Amino acid sequence: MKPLTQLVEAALFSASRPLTVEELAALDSDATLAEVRAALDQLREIYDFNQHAVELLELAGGWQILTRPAYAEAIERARISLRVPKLTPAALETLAVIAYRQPVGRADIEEIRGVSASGVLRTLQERGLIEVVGRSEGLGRPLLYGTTPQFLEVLGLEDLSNLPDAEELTVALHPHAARTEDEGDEAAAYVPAES
Amino acid sequence: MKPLTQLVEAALFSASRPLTVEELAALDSDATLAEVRAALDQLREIYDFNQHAVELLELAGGWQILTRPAYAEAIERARISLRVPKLTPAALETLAVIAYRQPVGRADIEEIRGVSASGVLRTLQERGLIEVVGRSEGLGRPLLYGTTPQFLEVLGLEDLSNLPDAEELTVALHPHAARTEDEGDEAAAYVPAES
Amino acid sequence: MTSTAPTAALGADSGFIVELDQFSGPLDLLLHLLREEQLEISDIPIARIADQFLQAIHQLGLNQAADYLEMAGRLIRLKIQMLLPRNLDDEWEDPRAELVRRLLEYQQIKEIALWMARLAERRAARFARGYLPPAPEVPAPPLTVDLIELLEAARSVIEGIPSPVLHRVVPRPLDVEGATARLEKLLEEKAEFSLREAFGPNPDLTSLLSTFLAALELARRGRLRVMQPKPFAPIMVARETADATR
Repeated sequence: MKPLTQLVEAALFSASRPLTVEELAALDSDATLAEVRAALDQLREIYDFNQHAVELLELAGGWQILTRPAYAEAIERARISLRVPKLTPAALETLAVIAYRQPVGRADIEEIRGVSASGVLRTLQERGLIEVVGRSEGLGRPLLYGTTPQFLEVLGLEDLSNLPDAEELTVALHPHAARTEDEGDEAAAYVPAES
Repeated sequence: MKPLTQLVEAALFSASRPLTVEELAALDSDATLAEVRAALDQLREIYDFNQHAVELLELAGGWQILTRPAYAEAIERARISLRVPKLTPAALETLAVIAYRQPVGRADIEEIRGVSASGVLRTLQERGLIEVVGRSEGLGRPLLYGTTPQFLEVLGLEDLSNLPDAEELTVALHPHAARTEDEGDEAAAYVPAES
Repeated sequence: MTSTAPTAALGADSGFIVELDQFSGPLDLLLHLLREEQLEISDIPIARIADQFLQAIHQLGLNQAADYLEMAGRLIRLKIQMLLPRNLDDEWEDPRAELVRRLLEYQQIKEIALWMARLAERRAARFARGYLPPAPEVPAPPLTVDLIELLEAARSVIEGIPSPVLHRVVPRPLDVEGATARLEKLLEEKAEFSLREAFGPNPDLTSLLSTFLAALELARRGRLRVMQPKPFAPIMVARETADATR
């Protein structure tokens, strides 16, 4: 193992969240981003080749060491660690609306789901899955919500472009919006906050 | 790597504390204590032989995977080098809201500022300027934040009553004095932290 | 039409059970009724579905759930609209169109939610490292905040609050001259003192800003020096001496 690979392994072991290539590059002032990427590749290969029970995964814009799914049941049965509780259908539906329509306000979420959203929005915010990304220009300047990196982490996604059939769904979710052909699918699925 | 060694690695990695041989044996009903010890030996040898940045150590309470001390300094340095020497306007504004409204929850901070506060709250916490002071009674029992003694020190204040214009600003930072039930008055429902 | 109501699966009569249990709202219940009857979303027999919907929420004991009642009202309104005589030569606008659109949209959301649930389950089967080493003792960074900054930040937050503001900080003219005089007097008395002394007891925003501006101006003119002996220490003001030029 190269020294930089060791350093990267130590840092990933010490972090509670995925670390970006930039954060890892800060470990060694001489290391370039390309070298850090090479170290990540080496580490991933070592874990795979030596059949470790952990693997290196890219998610939420960074890298994280996680156990392979095969061991979850035994670990949970032995009461060593517990899986995170499942999200309720209400939470999942609300997340789905926000993921595809962000930035989106409470009224739109409630219109789409047909139920009040205040409780579930608060829960999702406290769990760090969504955040306020701005305010609408509309009456009363309501808050607008978007998903967080934590949302990507919980789903194990690299970024929002991994959401399925973004273009198709977005068009269907905006039945009245006239879209031009040249709009890319990612741009259509995700509108960054203006703040 | 033997299957039991893999299981032991996954369990030790996911555990938040050292695990005893007995606890590890619960992972597999067929495994004897001697087999678990052999698996631990194999794992330790793999970490040493392949020069991993982590090592398997027997501590008072059992076995634990820990990063080797040699990397601690580099990781610490990386964390520091990623720090910005000055608080951003967003951090300052959040600090101001907390200073005048404490104890206050994230949702209220975001409501007032109109943008997400999660990143900023983490920064302020890491800097030791704010801390969690309890939980609201509200839905999801959100965390409540307040300023630390270090905050007073940094500003050269003896106590919070020395904050200038306290009355005026506290009122102004409570824009929705009459709150609806879904927002809840967090201050009123303040419960001290148990720690 | 009577035997299809999903009573068995729902049991209890608490209104909350809908959100927590089988249905996540009136649209979900509607979709369920349509599926049970194998009906097309695009051509809903409103009269029938409206009756079933009412029966279902009655049986579920949902009478207190506003979201369901609102949908029930909508369905009854639609039922009446469908009964109104149509003029065949006119372009007939299907009163169900809006409901159809919402149902299709919601169906899609449900699909995505299901997909997300599967992903989340897969991810939950992977554990991150459980033990996290204590955060390293980091040497204190240089001073990053002072009272003036904090006050300005508070004001900028207040200015950004969109709803009717109950109280506005009334700006008073700064008294930089007075503060300058106060600082000069202190400089005569002492070679060095903390900026806090110059603020005086319980300073308000105006006097803080005035003092700070005065100190900066005097520093610019080479009359005093603003220092901070160590990070987080109080800001010190000292007489400028000939050799120290900064």
